[in-house]
Amino acid sequence: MTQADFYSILPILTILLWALLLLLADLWIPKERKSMTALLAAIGLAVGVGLSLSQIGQTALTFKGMLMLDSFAVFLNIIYLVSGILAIALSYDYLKRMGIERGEYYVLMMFSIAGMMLLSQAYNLIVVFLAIEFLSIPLYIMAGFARPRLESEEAALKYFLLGTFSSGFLLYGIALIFGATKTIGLEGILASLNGGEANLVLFIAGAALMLVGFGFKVAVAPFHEWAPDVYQGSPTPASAFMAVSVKAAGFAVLLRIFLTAFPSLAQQLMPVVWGVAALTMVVGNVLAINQTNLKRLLAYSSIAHAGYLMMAFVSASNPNQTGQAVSSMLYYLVAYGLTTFGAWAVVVSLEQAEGKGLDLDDYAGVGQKYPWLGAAMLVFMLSLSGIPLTIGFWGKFFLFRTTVQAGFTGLALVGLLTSLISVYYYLRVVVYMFMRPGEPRVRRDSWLSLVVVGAALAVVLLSVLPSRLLEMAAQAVLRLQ
Amino acid sequence: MPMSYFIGLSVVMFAMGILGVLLRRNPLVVFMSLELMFNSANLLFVAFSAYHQVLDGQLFVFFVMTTAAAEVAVGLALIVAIFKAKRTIDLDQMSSLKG
Amino acid sequence: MSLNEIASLHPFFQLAPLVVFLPVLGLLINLLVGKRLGEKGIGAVASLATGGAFAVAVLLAVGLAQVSEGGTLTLANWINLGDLDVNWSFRIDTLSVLMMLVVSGVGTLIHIYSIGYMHSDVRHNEDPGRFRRFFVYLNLFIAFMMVLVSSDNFLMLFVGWEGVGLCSYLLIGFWFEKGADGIGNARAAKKAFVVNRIGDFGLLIALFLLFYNFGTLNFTEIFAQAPAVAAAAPGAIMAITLFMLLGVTGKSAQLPLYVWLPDAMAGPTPVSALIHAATMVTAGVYLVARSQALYFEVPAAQNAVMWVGALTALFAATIAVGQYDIKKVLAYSTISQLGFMVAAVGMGATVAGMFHLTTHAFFKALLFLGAGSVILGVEHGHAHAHAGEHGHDSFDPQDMREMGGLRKRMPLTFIVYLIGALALAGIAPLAGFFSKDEILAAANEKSIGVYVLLTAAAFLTAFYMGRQLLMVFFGKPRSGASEKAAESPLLVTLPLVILALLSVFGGALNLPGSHLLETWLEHSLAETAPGQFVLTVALISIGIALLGLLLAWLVYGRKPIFEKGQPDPLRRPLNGLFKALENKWWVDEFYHTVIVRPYQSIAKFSAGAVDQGVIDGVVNGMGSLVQSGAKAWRRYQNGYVRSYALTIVFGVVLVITYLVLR
Amino acid sequence: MNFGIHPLLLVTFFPLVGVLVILFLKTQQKKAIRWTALATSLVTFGISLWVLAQFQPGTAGMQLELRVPWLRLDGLAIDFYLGVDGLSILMVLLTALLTPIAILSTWSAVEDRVKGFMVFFLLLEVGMTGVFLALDLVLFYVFWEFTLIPMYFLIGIWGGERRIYAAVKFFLFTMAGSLLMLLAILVIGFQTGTFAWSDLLEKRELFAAAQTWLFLAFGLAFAIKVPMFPLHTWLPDAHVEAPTAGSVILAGVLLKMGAYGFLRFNLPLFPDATVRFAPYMAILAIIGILYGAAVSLAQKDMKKLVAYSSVSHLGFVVLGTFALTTQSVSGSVLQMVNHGLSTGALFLIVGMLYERRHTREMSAFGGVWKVLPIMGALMLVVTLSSMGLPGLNGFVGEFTILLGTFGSKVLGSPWFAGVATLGVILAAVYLLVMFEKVFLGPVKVEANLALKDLNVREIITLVPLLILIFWIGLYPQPFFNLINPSVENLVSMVSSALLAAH
Repeated sequence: MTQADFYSILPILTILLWALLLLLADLWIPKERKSMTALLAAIGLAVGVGLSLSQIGQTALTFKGMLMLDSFAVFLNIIYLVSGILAIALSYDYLKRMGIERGEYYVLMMFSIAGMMLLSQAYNLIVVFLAIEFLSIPLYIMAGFARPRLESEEAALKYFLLGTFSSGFLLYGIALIFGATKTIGLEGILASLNGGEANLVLFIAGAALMLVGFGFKVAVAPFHEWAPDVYQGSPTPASAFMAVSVKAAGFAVLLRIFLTAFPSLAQQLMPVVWGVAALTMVVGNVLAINQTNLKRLLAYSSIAHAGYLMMAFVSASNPNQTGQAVSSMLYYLVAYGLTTFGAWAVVVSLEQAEGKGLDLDDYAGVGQKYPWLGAAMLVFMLSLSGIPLTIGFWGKFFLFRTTVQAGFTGLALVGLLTSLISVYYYLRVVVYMFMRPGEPRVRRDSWLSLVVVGAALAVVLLSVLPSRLLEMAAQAVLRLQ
Repeated sequence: MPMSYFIGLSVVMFAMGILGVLLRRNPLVVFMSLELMFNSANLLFVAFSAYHQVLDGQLFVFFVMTTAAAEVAVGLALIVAIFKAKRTIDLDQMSSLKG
Repeated sequence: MSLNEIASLHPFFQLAPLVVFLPVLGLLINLLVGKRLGEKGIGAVASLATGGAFAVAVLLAVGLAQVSEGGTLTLANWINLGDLDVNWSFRIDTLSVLMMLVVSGVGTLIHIYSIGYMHSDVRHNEDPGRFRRFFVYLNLFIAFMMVLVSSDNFLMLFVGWEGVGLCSYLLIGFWFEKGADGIGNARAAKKAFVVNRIGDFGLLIALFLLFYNFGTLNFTEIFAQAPAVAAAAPGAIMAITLFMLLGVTGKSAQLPLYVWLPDAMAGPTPVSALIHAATMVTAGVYLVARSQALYFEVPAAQNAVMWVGALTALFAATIAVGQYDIKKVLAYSTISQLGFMVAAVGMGATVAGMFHLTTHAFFKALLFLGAGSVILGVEHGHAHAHAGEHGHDSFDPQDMREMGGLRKRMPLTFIVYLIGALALAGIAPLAGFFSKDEILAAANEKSIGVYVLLTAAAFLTAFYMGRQLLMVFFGKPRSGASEKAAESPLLVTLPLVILALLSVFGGALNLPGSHLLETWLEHSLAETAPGQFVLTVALISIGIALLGLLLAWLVYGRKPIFEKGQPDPLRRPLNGLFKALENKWWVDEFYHTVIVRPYQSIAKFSAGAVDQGVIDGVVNGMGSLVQSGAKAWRRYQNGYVRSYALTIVFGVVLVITYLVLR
Repeated sequence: MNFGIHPLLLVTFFPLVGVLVILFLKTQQKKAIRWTALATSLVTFGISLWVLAQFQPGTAGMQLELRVPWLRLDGLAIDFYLGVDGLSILMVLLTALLTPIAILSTWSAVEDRVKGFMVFFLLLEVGMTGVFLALDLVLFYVFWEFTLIPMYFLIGIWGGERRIYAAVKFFLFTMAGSLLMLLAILVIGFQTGTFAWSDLLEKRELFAAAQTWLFLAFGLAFAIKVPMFPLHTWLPDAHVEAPTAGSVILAGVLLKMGAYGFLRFNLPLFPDATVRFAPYMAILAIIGILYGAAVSLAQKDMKKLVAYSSVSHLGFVVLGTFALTTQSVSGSVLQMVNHGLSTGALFLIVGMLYERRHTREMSAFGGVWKVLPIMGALMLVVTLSSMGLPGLNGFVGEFTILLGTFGSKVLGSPWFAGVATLGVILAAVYLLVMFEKVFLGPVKVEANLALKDLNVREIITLVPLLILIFWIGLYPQPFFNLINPSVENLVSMVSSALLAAH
């Protein structure tokens, strides 16, 4: 292992080591002081952010071509780490309230983050597979973390079974690709494809199966059905974490593999992706309109947003637009992540024990009694529906722009029409909060409030000056091609 | 033996795995079916590895086996936990979350 | 022309804007400080304002006598938009000044009359506060009428045209809580406005056509170009004049849009006299006279105008025979007389038309005011006869069947009324004789058919006026109210006397031989046919008038009538025909069934079935479609892991199949 | 005079100052909140007058331009670009005028959650002014969408019984249109590399091929907002449920955004498509005129009646816009103002009646002129203005529109104007019926006898509108002087497309 190798995985290693040490340290932290664990975990993630920041602008192919460190990976790593910190801020009080405060929770989260970071740097299909499993297994456990509750256990089992099922497809796909190209390194695959030595039938079948595997992770239709159940059953902060980080990780690897290694395949796969994107937007948005459980509603919303992100993936198949597509996808991920975390934070602050406080009816009167919380949720809902003066608008703007420029106006149209549907159910939340009388019960917690207010401010302020973030997203792409 | 035999066998195994997942209600059997799917992939890896004369595939199989083991560990733990609470492990009973 | 330029023509001409601004000033004073002035003060301000306008009109006439071409004073650039350039100008020529004189002259008298009339009317109707409002409206009317007649372009004319319509609306609905079912007056007002709007629609289209064919709306420029445009686009001029005719039928109550005028009698009587007899309704006649140059280019349109006028004259006269309401008779008579005027201007006998317009203003105002005096007297009598009784009974002070014998109780009113009636009937040498004769003479020359129609109308006119005189003033009182009726106060009778004098001597304006009016008007009008005096025509006309009066006496004068529910003596001999007359040929009912009802149904249908049903239904339908789709789809999200796995497999199969088959 | 801040920036964003102040006030300090809101909006009105003072009436082009790069990225150039010309100056003034009036009208009508109400109201003003001033398509879209949110809340929180349905319908309808507009904006931006209005004018050849679709996409958004038949059904619902002040602004300003959008974007950017679609748009507009009038007649609720009358009135505006003559387009712009004034006043009066009787059913009234002489007189003036009586503002607009339409070369037939002129008759019918049912006749309902006439505050809310109603009616030329140069420029720009077409 060279120094460059070492340096390229330094953040991952740090997180892993930190998590292991925390697992040990947790044994000595008394049960009523578990906030200590949370804090330590957050610090660890913050250290990870610092280390990742130091990697900005670097490009290195390490471990004999198995890992790639580039600004794309760094950008995503920071997203995972920050979302981890936010998830901890959400979890800390929540776990205590629900009586499921155990130190392993944070450790598992850190493992999962390490897996995601590995995934974003993966440049070899073995690493890809391992990283996916590495990030998934802790999540299966986290989903079932509210253990005595059956819903949580059911969610965990469903997630686990279906996750493994989809891993089977992924694995089979990898095997086929290996068969087609004689290699499992991305560079090798590319070379083999360009050299025309690859068996295309096997290759396309393999790529399709891999697409299914990743599609499951990011919850696009028709591989999405687990998501609402799992998000609803899991502890809420874990759902938030999944909704943001796993989605980001899934898209990261999709981009990485399909754009780096299979660019010549883009044209052939495009119609499939097109269909998947359109179907996802329709399914996610249409199924969301009748939901009354907020967690479920947000789950469907996250499916819908996966559809929008898929749109960028479609656009990327146009070689002239690849760069822009990727940068707009990254931007959208940030916008979506920030907003979603805010929204889930609001859900967390209203949730009561035994799954109470999650219904739309429980939101009646929030706007009147807690105007700031209401305003924040309003901002999040508007941002999710893509209304201007929120970061969500710019996200959609760039996404649709890319789609239009890449020549997929029809898909953009589907996206626009479905986002009209989405307005309906996002507004329904607003209606309940502001236009119906009620006596909502809200949990006050400073960390939670910080996330809510911070996210709301960020969502608005970043929309007034959108350039900086977009530039960062654009730079992150440069090394990808 | 021609390569297609291996592929054919592997596809059949994979399909059996899928059918097992789709048809069985006992999670333990479903686990086994999942293992079958994994192993059909493994078979493919090994076969291709031999066919192409590269070691990558065989190497892959080791990793797959380990991760599969890890997954089973988690899965079994979940089943035990659920059995403790519900006294049944029928998968079709696990449908309170829906809609 | 600017103020200085016009002053250099004649110093009086620069006063022209005052004809509009004096009434406006009057109404503003009354509006702002009227409450403190008291009734006398309000009346004085309003009358002075109108009187002032009359004085200005007289001065303008004096000026015109010296500088007969007149001039145009431009006050402001009203709308200047691309090619459209419209000024607010005052056109001072003999035609407009004649109209000003009639409007403000008769107007002043009616203002004075109203002071007395409204004094008791507001008390009779139990809202003295509305006295001020009445005079505000009246001044507003004078102002708009002045805008109408003084305009030098069609747009400002239209402004005045609709403005007087508004005043008509306000004044018809003056007692907006009265009338049939309490809403009758308001309905009548609305009807007047809407029917007039139909006419205005025609006028608007005419304006548009004028603008696009002439490039301007200015009178002088249009009339100068008329022959050239007529040669280039005869159809256009035809369309313009016919659409204008639609406007005329609205405002001047001609067939088929006359229906609003009888209902307009719901307004207080001075209003009927001023607006619905003497001035506003003649605006249509003025319009045709003014646009003479256009009509001369298209004889067919002229014929149309003429026939409309002649038919209206006869048609309305027939209805007047069957009415019992003292004002309704006069209303139909007005329609009929307007028909005479319209026919006259249609024939090209513009001077005759304007002549009749002027004399008609005198005697019809006189008749209405006289009728008002009668009504006041009867109301007074009713109040006395039923003193101490409470509650509203269904007594109608305008029903002629409840009158009779008023000759003795209201002698002055009787005399002036008689003069007015005879003038209307066309008995020489009263004013009406000369003007009507001139029209008949022209008709005789132009078209025998029209002549016959008009003569028949003249006969009926004499007949129904005779009928009215006999029913109101002769015989025995038929109710307590008419028994106790009393003469009206001086403020009411004084204007009557003046108008009576005018009705007697008004004929002098254009006596055969002197042709004063004709020489006056020839400066404004493109062509004036020299007035005719045909002795045979005159004799026939007098003869027919006398015959009509005689017949009336035969039917209504010899024995007491209308005793206790007895029907009209004509009922039996005419049978169904009289029923038709009584019911005004069922025209209102016809319009109601053919236009009003269907439109209401369309409105209901559009609002209900179309708007809420189809259009909103589609919108909401799309919403519920998505909703129900969502509901159905949710069932596939059934919570079973195996089913989820199946969906995944399904997706895989789909993807693979697509890729393989592609 | 110069405050160191660009006047357009100031006029757009000044209400935010009020929002900030209000946010620091306590919920219970209703009076202070109201006064702050009123003062802010009045100052904004003052600023708008200051803008007017700096405006050069004779110039056709954009004035007082402010253009700052907002977002620059590979091939993407979004500007913060404001400017004013003859098409927008009156709209800005109208917005700035109606806002304080509407706020004043809420003095006693809104007692609940005053703070939120005023915050939303001032935010709404920012959005509306921004829409009229924005010259960058993206910025325009941002403001355009932003206006939705406060209005949505105004209807949804302070509205009537079915307010939620109405608010959501309003939001979704408008969103449906504007999403397509967003798509069109993206296409334009892609093909030209800019979103700035003035640059697009020069580069419009670049997207000329896609004109049809772009026109339709923009047109749909604007047609929904106007609203044109058959996309109007959100309007009656929104109006009926909205609080009075909301209705005033909705009818007075928000609807104009659609008509303004046509003028600002559809006509100059897609001239060929405009010429091609003009007859169809005109037909829809005419259907709207007649249909709106007919449906108005059948209404029982006063607000609904006035709402449908807006469909009819705005039909004239759209008709004039697509007749593409100097007179008709200038008339349309003026008619937008007129409609804002007269319909705004109508809604105010209906609101005042509602405050007194808590019903808007016409059958609950009748004869109230006798009880409320001042209100009756003012209502009469406003009604007449609305039906286009000469001497009042409505006539000037309708006449110029119809006159211009009659000779329109683009439409090519006088039938359009001829049929549309029928609307003048129908307007008289439904408005007079309303006036009759509410104000005329005898007082039939006991409760109406005790009604109190307008108080000073209510008169003050109406007087500015009445002054303008008379002013425009009696002497419209100053207004046309503001509008006309820009309109002539616009018309000649589009007519060159017409010439090319033949």
